[in-house]
Amino acid sequence: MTITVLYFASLREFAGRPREDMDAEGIRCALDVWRRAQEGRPLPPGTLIAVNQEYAAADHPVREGDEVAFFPPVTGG
Amino acid sequence: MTITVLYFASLREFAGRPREDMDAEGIRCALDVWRRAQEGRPLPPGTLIAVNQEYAAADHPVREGDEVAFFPPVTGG
Amino acid sequence: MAVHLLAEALEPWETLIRHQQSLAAGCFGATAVFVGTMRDFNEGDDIQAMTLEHYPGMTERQLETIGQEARRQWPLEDVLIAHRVGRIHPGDPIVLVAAWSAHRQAAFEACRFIMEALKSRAPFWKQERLQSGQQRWVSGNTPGM
Amino acid sequence: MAVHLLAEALEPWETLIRHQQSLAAGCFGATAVFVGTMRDFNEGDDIQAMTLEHYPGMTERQLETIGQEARRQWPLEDVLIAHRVGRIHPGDPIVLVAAWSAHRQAAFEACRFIMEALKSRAPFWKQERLQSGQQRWVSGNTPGM
Repeated sequence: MTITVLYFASLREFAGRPREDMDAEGIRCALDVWRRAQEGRPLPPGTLIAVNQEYAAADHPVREGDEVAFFPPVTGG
Repeated sequence: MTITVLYFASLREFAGRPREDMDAEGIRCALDVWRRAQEGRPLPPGTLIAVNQEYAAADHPVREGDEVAFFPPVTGG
Repeated sequence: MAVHLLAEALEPWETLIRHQQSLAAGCFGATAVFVGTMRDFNEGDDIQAMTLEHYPGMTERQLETIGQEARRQWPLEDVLIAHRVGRIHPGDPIVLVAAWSAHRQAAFEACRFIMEALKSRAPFWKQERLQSGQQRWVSGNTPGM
Repeated sequence: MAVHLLAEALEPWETLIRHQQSLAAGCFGATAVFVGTMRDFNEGDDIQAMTLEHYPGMTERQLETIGQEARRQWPLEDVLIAHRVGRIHPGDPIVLVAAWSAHRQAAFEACRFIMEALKSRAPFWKQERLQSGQQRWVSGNTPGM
């Protein structure tokens, strides 16, 4: 089992890809996911995080099978 | 020239008529109109007054040619 | 700005669509609309029908004034007010208020302002006919704010 | 309650009429509606087109949650939320929110609450294409309250 990582809007452009799968080994929280996927690049200010499609803080626990998404402030409506 | 007096809704029922014409002689304000037309019966509490289709106080001046209306609180919308 | 008093059925959405076609698309970002509809109950009683009385001349002037006040207070592209008069039945639309603006805050606030001003100042009176056949004047509005 | 995400044209008034037909006439006295429409200008620039991106799954869940929150907070007969996704052009409707209640205060407040919550929490992102051909992400919403 792996972790699914999603990027939306300007974060997708920042990441250079819309999604990726990641081995859950050594991952404890959402910020760990970002750091490994983005090789240590800092989270752009204002980035929102969702774990399994619910808003979550950077230290929200993440385990295998989870879906973790990173995206900029929302601008719908 | 006379004064036109109008009554609406429950005030029309109270007055027993929808409208009447009144000689302007001796009339100074809206309350004078009511008193003469209604032969001294007191204004029902909450009665609204309009002179020439604008809201007015009981002591608003009235002269010949004016239209004076009496009606209860409004309940539209 | 348009103000309509209707002795015939008010079709709020058709009226709205027709009016909106006169506006340049792309100029407004926000449309706020309120429609008031006759309910089949009031103060615990079943209502059969209602008669909406108004003061011809003054009612139109008050609605115009209220619309102009809203346009002075908020940056609006347009305002539409339509109100029924005469005999109506449960489910019939009574009032339509629409405000168009570039921004939602102005549209929302203007629409609500117009409704509250209309309720407190526009000379309309409702007489209800109960299921029992009894008739009564509606004595006041429920608070809206 | 209904939530729609539409990749095709949103026809707000038709959607509203169709939905309202499912409600019992006479049960609601107040309908408050907001429609957001794409403008042809933003931050001083002429806009040619816009792409609305969303997060499939999470967006629907957020809209459902917002609608349920409104229903817990106000006595509502029903709620309707519809939002476009994909490519749109100036004048195209983006969002429709409608709230039905026995009383206007609940309808007005719920409609506005839903719009503000949607703007701040529902995962949608707008990318504008300017007349110059340049593309840019819209960076934030104008305040609505």
